[in-house]
Amino acid sequence: MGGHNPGIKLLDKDGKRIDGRGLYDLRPIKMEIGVLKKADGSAYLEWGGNKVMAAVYGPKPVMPRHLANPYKAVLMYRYNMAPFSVDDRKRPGPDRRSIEISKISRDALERIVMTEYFPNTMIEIFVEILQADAGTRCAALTAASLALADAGIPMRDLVAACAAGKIDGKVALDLKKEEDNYGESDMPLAISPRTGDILLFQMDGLLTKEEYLESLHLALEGAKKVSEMQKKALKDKYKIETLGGEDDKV
Amino acid sequence: MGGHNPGIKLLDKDGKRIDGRGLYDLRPIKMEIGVLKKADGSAYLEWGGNKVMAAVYGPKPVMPRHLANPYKAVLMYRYNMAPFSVDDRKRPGPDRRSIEISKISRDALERIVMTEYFPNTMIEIFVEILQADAGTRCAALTAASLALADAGIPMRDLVAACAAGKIDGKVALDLKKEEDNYGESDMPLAISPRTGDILLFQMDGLLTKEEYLESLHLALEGAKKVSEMQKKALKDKYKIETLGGEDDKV
Amino acid sequence: MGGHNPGIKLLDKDGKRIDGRGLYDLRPIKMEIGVLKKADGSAYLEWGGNKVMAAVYGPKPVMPRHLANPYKAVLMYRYNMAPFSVDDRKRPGPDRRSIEISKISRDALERIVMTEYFPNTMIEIFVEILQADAGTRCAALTAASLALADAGIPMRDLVAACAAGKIDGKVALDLKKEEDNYGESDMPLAISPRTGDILLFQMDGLLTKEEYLESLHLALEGAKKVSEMQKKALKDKYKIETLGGEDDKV
Amino acid sequence: MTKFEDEMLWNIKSDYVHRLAQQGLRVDERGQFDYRPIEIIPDYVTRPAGSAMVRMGNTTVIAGVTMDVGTPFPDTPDEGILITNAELVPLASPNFEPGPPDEDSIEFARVVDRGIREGQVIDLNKLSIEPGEKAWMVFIDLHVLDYDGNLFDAGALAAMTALNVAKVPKYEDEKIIREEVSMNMPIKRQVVETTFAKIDDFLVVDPVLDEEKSADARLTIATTDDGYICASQKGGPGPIKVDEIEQMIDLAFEKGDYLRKIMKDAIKK
Amino acid sequence: MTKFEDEMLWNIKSDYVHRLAQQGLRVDERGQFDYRPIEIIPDYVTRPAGSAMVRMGNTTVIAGVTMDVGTPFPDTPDEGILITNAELVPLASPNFEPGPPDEDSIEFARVVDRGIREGQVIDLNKLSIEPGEKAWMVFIDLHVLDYDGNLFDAGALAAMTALNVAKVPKYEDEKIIREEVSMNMPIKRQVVETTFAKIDDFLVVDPVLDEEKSADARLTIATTDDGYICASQKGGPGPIKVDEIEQMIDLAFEKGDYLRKIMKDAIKK
Amino acid sequence: MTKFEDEMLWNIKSDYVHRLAQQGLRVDERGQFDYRPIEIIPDYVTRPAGSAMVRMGNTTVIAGVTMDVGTPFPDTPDEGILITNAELVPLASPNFEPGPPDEDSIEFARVVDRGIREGQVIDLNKLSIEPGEKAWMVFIDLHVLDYDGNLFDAGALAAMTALNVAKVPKYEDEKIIREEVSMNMPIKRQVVETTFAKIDDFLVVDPVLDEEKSADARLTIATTDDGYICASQKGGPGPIKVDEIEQMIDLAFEKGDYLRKIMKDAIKK
Repeated sequence: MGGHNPGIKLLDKDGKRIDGRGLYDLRPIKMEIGVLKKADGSAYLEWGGNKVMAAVYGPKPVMPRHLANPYKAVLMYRYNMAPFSVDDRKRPGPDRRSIEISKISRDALERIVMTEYFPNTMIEIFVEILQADAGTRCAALTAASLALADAGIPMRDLVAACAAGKIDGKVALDLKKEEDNYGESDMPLAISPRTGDILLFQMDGLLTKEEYLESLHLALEGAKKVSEMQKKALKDKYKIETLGGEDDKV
Repeated sequence: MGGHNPGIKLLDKDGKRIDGRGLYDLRPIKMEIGVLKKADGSAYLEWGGNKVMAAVYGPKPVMPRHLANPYKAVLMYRYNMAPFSVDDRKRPGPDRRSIEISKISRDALERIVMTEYFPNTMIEIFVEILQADAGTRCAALTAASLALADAGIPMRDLVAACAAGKIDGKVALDLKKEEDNYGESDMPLAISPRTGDILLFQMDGLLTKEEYLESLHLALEGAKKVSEMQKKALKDKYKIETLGGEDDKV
Repeated sequence: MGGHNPGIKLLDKDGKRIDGRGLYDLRPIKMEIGVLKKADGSAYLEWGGNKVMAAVYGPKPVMPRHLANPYKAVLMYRYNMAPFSVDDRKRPGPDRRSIEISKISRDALERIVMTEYFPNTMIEIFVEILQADAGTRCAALTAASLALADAGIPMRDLVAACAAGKIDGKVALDLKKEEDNYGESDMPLAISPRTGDILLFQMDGLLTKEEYLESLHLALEGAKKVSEMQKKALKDKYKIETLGGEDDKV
Repeated sequence: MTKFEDEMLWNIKSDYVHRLAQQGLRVDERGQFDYRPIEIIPDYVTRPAGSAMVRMGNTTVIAGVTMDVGTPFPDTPDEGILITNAELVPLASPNFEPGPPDEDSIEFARVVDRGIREGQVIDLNKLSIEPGEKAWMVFIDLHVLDYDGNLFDAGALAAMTALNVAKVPKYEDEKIIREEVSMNMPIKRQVVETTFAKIDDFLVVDPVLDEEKSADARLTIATTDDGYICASQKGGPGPIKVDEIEQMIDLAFEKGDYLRKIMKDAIKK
Repeated sequence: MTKFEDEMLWNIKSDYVHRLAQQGLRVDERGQFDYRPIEIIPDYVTRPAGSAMVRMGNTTVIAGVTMDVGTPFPDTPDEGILITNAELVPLASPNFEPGPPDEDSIEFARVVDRGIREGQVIDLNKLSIEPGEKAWMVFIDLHVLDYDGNLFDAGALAAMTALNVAKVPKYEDEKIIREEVSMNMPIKRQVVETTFAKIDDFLVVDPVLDEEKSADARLTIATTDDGYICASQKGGPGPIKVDEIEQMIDLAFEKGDYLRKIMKDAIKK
Repeated sequence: MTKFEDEMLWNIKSDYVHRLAQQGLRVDERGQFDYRPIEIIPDYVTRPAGSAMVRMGNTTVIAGVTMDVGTPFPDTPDEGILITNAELVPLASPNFEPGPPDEDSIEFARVVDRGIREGQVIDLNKLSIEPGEKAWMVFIDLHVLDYDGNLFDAGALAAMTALNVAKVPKYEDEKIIREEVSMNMPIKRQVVETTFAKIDDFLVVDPVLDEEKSADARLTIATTDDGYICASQKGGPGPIKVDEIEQMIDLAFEKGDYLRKIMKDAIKK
């Protein structure tokens, strides 16, 4: 954000973006569920150039114990970038950005996960960004929802996320790295698709009220599309397992 | 300390100091009691160019619990400089100097506070140096005593502090920043005014025995003057509150 | 290791090493037992240019408590280099190398110390490298064994350690600093002398299978010699104390 | 008070806040979209290049702006550097603890930072000294003295006031001469932040601590004096609706102009 | 599961592993000296200069090789610098915890590092840029995604594959141009590591987690493609015998050639 | 011994120390103002530029002086830099714990440092290499091996002895040549510290650990060989009186001369 655009054109004369997408197109998304053996639930997500792995552990005993809540499970969320996920090596360990993202992502899931079913326990969500290409917090939260489902944690809904931004003066969906670096705004958002409730919401950049609302509605539509893909991925996974089960019976 | 005086005169031909004071004069001091809402007790102190805020919390449960003492309250003292309190930004967080000052200040208050009244609890004293102009540890301890009184913590006495130093070869009371930087010694001291007991005492610089004793007596006199101001500030505060109470009755 | 040898000859034309030793000679070793007052057991070791102090505390209550094991004592081992133990000042505190050495040294002692006699306690072993001249982990472990014996901790055997390496193409026992810096391999090893069991074992450098096995057998022989010295040191210490006891009776 | 008593007391308070909200009322009897009384003292401390104390009701924040010289970032070789830091010192609240910044102080610093950075408040090009080699670093340090809710608005206001009164010192012969001024801080835009709390379905501006802790969600919107929104941040576990966001944008501009006027008046004095 | 239940369960598992070992059997019915199925994906992630994912049974490790420019060490002014780091991120195992590297991840990083360093895998002289002033720094970052034992062999294999496919970027006008390649990573030797676990007196290669945790001792031997042993590391509280070491050396060379062949095939594709 | 037993035992010890003090006696039957036997071994370790071991009764401290080259502070461009660090390694006492320096080791380092710094022991101007660019850094590292009270006096004595025997290495072509000596450490003054403990109203010099822990207050006075006091530090919760300070100053000069003589004799040998 902030106009460090050294004369780079992000839209061509036909209004196409640098990877050929139209303004309102998502990047290709691939979801795999149940990919790790040690975690209670897991999901792997490719979203454009992003590669994201999410794992869920729990419900399990709370450590340290004094953090336990007698009314509900404690939710932990850790967003972490691998050192090799970006061009310049990222120093290992949490930085301020990761800590903030972890906080607002945990907030977004807090009332979706039925924590009241598991008092005095904790549910840990770990997301590793293996390759980063803008929009990682949305990809991470989307993958985390699938991992929670895979872990069999009861949820009120399946959280889906997407971002919108502004490039070369136009509002556009789902920015990639170069668009994010040289673009004019970023608005990541996560929703509960059943209700349309907004669970995670941030914006930075310079936007008029009109552009702001256009971004908001565009990101909402994007998140809904992502939600459909999540449902399909879960259904496919479920179908295969069910078929497998039927095979056994035959 | 230590003679890095690049030809700077700290006394003029009439023996006046750079801010016009005589050798044995204190800088102007202003005390306000009960200035913070969240703390159990608080005091704000301006002492020359120093601006200091002290707060007291407690008696409260000890965390972590294994630090609790079944015979008395545990006293905590944290002296902290705000990043903007000095010319070059101070990195946030405790440095070695702050840790040492916190230790000896806590020692100074340890037997003054009637900790035996509050077994298994802790009393926390926090002092923030908002603007520093030499003598901050004395200002901090003086403010802390007022905050303890404001919190209603029973004490054997009201600790008062002051420093003496040596500038251009003469012993002088209550050095300010430039005098401290280019002066030849610093002797901060805190007393229990009722008994004249010395509770905090340090010296650095090069002094003969005679200069040392002269500094000691001068700092003692300074602390006694500070003590008078403390009493007046408490009395004024008390009077106002009492008057307020009477107004209500009328 | 690794061939940064700037034309330095480590063997002269008669096959003698830079300090006059033959290929299979140990450096002079001096052992003192029970040299510290506060520790429950201690030993001081000079091994060539190495000066090493080991202390043992325990069995004592485990802190933090949740680390306690109801079946055996928890063993702690801390290898630490003093800042002045090497030419360039070593920053205080554990580095990655010290942490690794501490881990494998603790492993080496784990089944030698009869930890099963002291459930719910911990035994702490601290070794300070005061002066380093290659082979410090072997010297540390050798000293730690003596300190454990001095503390009266029951052990299945007295662990002894020694290293072998390769200099100027020849396998040699017990390298010193310059040989280690410009040599071609290092193989530290610790044994239980009664059984010949290998308890600690590492190698780095480029060795053929033949050189590797030659190093292994040479280091083993070295450790056995060190073991004899340990026994003698304990016997001398014991004899003196017994004599002292008899003197009292006379 | 034990932790258990503390939680009991807190539940009672939270129930009270929610019951009031259902009747459209607030704990301190304020109007739904009214700020608490605001006091701004520019140049509150004089060691740094600029400073301000802001009191918003019982919330007190000091901002200090310190200038140093450093190496510019490789991708912006001809620009100064902005660094924002916040310390929730334990003096300010029984719930703040000594130690390195936790997630709350990090979020606080980053939300204030984003408003100023994305709003392009400082003309960073004017803070270049030698392109690629040397540039001014602007440190904004937020120090909370008394914490009764809504740190974001109070902190942003303190930071903006401190920037407005800050002076850039002279830099000669590789040395900073703090006693001499080379220029005023180059300010391009006036940015303030407005924070809403949502308690059940009741939206309020400038929540006090009891409201903030009871709230289902929080939304902060940063606005500029030339009609832009330059940052937003939702917090809290509860949801917000699209139409609520639309309503809050309009209010944020209105409240933003109010805050900017107070700040301008305080600086003029 | 409570800590107590966890320990109970673990004791039962360990008994089972030992009972099997006494009959010469393994928990997953593998042959004594067989590796689990190995999958190697070179260039798994594309941001770094080189990368690889290795799956060894259910153990999954990613290695990333990142290039940066720094000052060479004073005693090797004309050589590049190798730095190896490992993170046992909590995603990979219920027993890994967030926080700075513990002794296990430090040992892991150092054992992989030693194989590569002592085996003189990288021609560090070719990574000098300006003697005494500037040289390439090669960061190897090991990221464990799924932990089912034998990190050392999987990590070394991932690191070596990543080095084999890594490209050194261009360096011009004091800047790294990551989009352009100046040369392949200069590789002199192919090093892999082979780890044995000793369960009672039963030696096995490539232990799964249950074997690793039940084992009395562990020995890792790094071999080169030209017949050298370049690193060894014993772990665990139990003893090993001289004749066991002799046996493991021969096996390490045999298994090393097997691993090198798999790696070569994976890279060729 | 549990923490509770430890505290019980400690109360008994403290009572004993106080009862003795009331009769003018000490736990080790020493005279009120006598030091314990002192042994000084200069050059105890030979890696650093200078070193010394000091045994004061059962308290053992090693000081090492290491030389490095760094950038002088901006306000003293033509002076070397003095840095003092202390480690209370857990080997020395059941009450020392591993980890970063705590308030006790920080106070210890700073009190030793102040004596040497304020006493202007080192001629820092002679340690300038290139004004404003390069100067010698003198690191004094205090390592406690056995802790039986009065670290300050033992540590200051070890540091001073190490400085007296320290050599400044050669510095050529931007490199430190540690094998060659350019000069002796430039020493201007001999400073030692004398510590008193006040047990009820009984003042003693050089307290052992049991006295130190039982004492109401502690006062350390650093004196120079040319008749100055250069540092003082009170510790402990109890008060001291003005007349007690006056008495201790005279004793500090007397004891200081005694310590300086022992040090001189030890160095001469």
